[in-house]
Amino acid sequence: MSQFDADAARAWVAAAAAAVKENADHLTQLDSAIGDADHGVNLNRGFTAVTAALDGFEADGPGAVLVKVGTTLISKVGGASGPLYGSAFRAIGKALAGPGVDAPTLGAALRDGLAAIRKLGAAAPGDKTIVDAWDPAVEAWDTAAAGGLAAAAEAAAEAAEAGAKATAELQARKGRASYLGARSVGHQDPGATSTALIFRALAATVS
Amino acid sequence: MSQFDADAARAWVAAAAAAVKENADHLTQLDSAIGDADHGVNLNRGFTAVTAALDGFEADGPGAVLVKVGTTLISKVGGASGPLYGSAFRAIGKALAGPGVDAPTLGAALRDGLAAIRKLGAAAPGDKTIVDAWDPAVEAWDTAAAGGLAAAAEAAAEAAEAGAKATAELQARKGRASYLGARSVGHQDPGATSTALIFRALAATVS
Amino acid sequence: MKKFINAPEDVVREALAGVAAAHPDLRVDLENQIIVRSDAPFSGKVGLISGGGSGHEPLHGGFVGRGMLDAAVPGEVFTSPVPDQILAATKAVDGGAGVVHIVKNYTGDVMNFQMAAELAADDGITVESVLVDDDVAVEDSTWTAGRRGTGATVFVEKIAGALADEGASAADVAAVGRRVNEASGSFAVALTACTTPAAGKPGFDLPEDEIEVGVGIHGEPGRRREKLKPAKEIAAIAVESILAAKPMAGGDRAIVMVNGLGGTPLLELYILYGHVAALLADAGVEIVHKLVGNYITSLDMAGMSLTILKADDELIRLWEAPVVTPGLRWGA
Amino acid sequence: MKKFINAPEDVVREALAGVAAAHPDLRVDLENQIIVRSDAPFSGKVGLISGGGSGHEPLHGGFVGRGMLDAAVPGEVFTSPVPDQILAATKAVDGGAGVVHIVKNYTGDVMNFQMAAELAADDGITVESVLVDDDVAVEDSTWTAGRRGTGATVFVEKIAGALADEGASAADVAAVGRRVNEASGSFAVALTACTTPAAGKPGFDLPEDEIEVGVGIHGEPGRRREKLKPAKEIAAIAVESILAAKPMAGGDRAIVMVNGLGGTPLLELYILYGHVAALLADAGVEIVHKLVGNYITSLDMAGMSLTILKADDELIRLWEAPVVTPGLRWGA
Ligand SMILES: Nc1ncnc2c1ncn2[C@@H]1O[C@H](COP(=O)(O)OP(=O)(O)O)[C@@H](O)[C@H]1O
Ligand SMILES: Nc1ncnc2c1ncn2[C@@H]1O[C@H](COP(=O)(O)OP(=O)(O)O)[C@@H](O)[C@H]1O
Ligand SMILES: [Mg+2]
Ligand SMILES: [Mg+2]
Ligand SMILES: [Mg+2]
Ligand SMILES: [Mg+2]
Repeated sequence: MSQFDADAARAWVAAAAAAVKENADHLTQLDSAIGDADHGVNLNRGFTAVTAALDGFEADGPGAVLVKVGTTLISKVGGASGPLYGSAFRAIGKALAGPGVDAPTLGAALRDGLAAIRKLGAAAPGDKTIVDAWDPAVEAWDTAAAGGLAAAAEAAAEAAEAGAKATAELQARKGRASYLGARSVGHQDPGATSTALIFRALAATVS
Repeated sequence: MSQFDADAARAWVAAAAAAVKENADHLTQLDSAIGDADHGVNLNRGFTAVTAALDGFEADGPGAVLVKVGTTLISKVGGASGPLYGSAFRAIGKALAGPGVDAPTLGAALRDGLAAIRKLGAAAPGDKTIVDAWDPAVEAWDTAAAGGLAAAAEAAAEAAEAGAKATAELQARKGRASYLGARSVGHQDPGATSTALIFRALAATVS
Repeated sequence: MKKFINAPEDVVREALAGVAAAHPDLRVDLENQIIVRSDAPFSGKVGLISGGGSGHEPLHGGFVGRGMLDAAVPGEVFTSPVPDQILAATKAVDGGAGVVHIVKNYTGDVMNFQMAAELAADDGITVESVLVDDDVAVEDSTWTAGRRGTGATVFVEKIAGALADEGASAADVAAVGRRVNEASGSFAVALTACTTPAAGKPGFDLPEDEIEVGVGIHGEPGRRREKLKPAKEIAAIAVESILAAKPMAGGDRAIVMVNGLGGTPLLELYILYGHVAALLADAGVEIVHKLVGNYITSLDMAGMSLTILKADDELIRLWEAPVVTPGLRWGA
Repeated sequence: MKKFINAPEDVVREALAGVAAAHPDLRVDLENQIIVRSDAPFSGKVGLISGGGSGHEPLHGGFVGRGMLDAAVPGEVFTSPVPDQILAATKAVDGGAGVVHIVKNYTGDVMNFQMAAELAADDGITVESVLVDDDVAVEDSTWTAGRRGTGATVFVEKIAGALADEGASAADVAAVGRRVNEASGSFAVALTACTTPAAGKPGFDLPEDEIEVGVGIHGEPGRRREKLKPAKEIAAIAVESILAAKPMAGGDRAIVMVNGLGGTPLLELYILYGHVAALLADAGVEIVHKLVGNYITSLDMAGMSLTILKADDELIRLWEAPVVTPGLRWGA
């Protein structure tokens, strides 16, 4: 795939929705350890609504699809992850003009998504949040972008997965897990884990 | 022992109090199965108060001691067993005139105790209550009374124990266990069990 | 067992000390273990008292105050109070017009209140007793100690309290109480057993997928067990059981209580109430008033009870009358 | 998991249907999932709304009514509501004098209310926000998302609601709300974890002899575990933690809430209240008002929270003002 178009965006979201559904219990269990046991339920509710919202939705390019995804997540998920993922998808979508984009352009859009997350949540890398998977993912994407969509997305997915895994060592400083102080160490962050799922879904879509 | 006097009455009550204390958990567990898990606690609270009430209490005969026991049980136990045992001891005490009584007289008094229980609680033999231990006990006492206090009390204790054991087969028709209907079958009645303890304490005292 | 207590034997006494600290409108007599309106007795007004084992809070202490009880007599946990306490409360609220005892139908309660009433009569106080036996889960009263007194107690205390406030005689206050009891039915379902402080472990073992149907409020097991069911079916079991014992017809009016047994969240009670309201609407019954919350509990038991009172104009008027107690308050 | 529910995903919607059936004074918008006073909006009166995840009942829906909230916005269980709901509630209560949002300090709540406030501003509605962050168990706010909003929310809703009723401006209503929050501290202790319908099992494992000290109301584990202790010591931990963070001096006056987290009997809350009252008396603090009961819960969690508000004449006057809601009612 050389261009990321509306169909690719739909395929990505469908793959992400399937991954979230399949891993919903796991995400909720992770959230149970250091949060309030709802992350999988939240995202699954959101992506189920997204799937319904995209059904029959007319879009002239990937941007419109992803803005719709973001808006739907914001109005269906709630909690911390709803506004964060919702704003991220809206920012990605807004950055994608035209019927299709190449790897560097999608990389820049994903970076806009990260910026939206950081602006809203004020989390820095190392705070044990979504940022700890998303930030290395966009870094890896940029480095690999010259190799095209498949290579960039694979690199990003691997980086997101590594980043998510590494959150286990961290002490949370943002979100609900932060209340645990040092007791949050040893548990992988649910939000970083769902971010890795979303990047893995993208890699599977554009491969 | 040929005469049951005030000291014997005190000794009986002390032995009963000790037996109740030692078996309090067991009685409560029995009550847990078919009632509300308080029979041991109730009687233990009552006999603890009785012990305190008799300390320094001047009595001219066993009657006064046992009336005091009954009054104290009524004002400290509550529940079904408080009024029943309290009235029984009051009736026994009231039937004992003078400084000491023989086996037939004590037997008649114990029968008055049974009458008080039956009048207040309206339970018949076979209803799975205190009556199912107390009734065979007084029957056995009367049969053995000619042999003296020790023989009568031993016979009564054995009959009370057998009666208590036999309540396991019965379906309760009075008290809290009656709500269980057929589900009360298979469990020994707590009140009949405590009655057996009280008669065993008497046998140990006069032997 | 995990509870916010110090020692099992001190639970009731210490809770009463807390009630005393929390409610200056109530006079707590720690020695006699009774809770009395601090402005009682009222000359010429019938004194209304109720009592029973502790562990059912806010019943009865939470219902002492204007328009409801003049005094409450809490026994030890799940153990009826003793005659001395009941007598002390009776004397404390007697304003010369007699005293009405509201007694739940349990062997222990009946005996102890009966003894107290006799002692009060010796002291020249007229006592009328209202026996509450609304629990339709107990079916054949010839083979049992009779139906248990449960949720209708709240209705009897409220409505009799309102009539007492209007200056009615002891006989009339008792009569309206009996009428409320007669017109009420209750049914309870437990998800878990409760743990008394003294026993230290649950009163019965209930497997993870079973419920106790027709449970009592003292941890007495119910009449049968069933598999866990959706809220909608549990509501239907309760409604149908009550209507079978206390039939209602289309056009009848009802006061309804969906009550939590202590460990059940309000969220679940509202789900149940929604189903109860729909079922009664289907039966053509109009719910004129309702309570949804914890009113008569069974310590920490997860469970619910439903009480339905078939009401008429007088009962509705008395229900609506002002009440100012820690547990129930409106109109003032 | 045993609960009176039908399906985990329907819990909030079905409970709202029950609320609608139970409280004709409230208008329940099932589509937007909001609870609004049926007589709102009031021209010229500030609209007061609050919301957050469900599972804390009676908070917030039980506090909608005269003298308290104009609307409540319940999210899914333990999940903050979404901006659309909050916006719908904001519009429903706007009487032209602006709307005040009472927001508990959790990342999700803050973000979603913030987004709704921006959307409302686009629609020309002025929104003031009061952030409640009273949970002193969260110590170093530079390393965390900051103190959580818990029990003080009830105080903020009551007192800001009373000032809104008096016709004050949105800025003044928000200011008094912030003042209440600033003057309040809360601390919670859990004996058991709660079970969300979606998770189906307890949020954390707590051994039979341990307690979770400084627990959150969403099943978030606390900051540390300790061995089970007598009620008296637990009360002391809570009082000392709060006074360390929000010092009070002899002669100060307080409004106090001993709150049950959902699975704890009232009997135990009164035992705790007795100890709290004694401890504050020792510190020379006068308790002028108090609540003992379930006001902000955590589903079926066995546990307690203590909230202490250092009150002045204005706050006490506003506390005493009439309130008519399902969960809190007096003076009318
Ligand atoms: N300020 C923040 N910035 C970025 N991510 C955050 C922030 N706060 C929380 N998160 C992420 O949100 C996840 C939790 O999401 P979720 O459980 O759906 O919401 P909630 O915490 O409201 O229950 C956390 O695991 C974390 O990765
Ligand atoms: N009507 C009755 N007549 C005789 N004994 C009774 C009657 N009702 C109950 N009992 C006895 O009382 C015992 C229970 O006593 P206890 O647990 O102390 O009181 P409660 O049932 O009030 O909790 C039963 O096991 C039974 O033996
Ligand atoms: Mg969460
Ligand atoms: Mg018992
Ligand atoms: Mg009992
Ligand atoms: Mg959440």
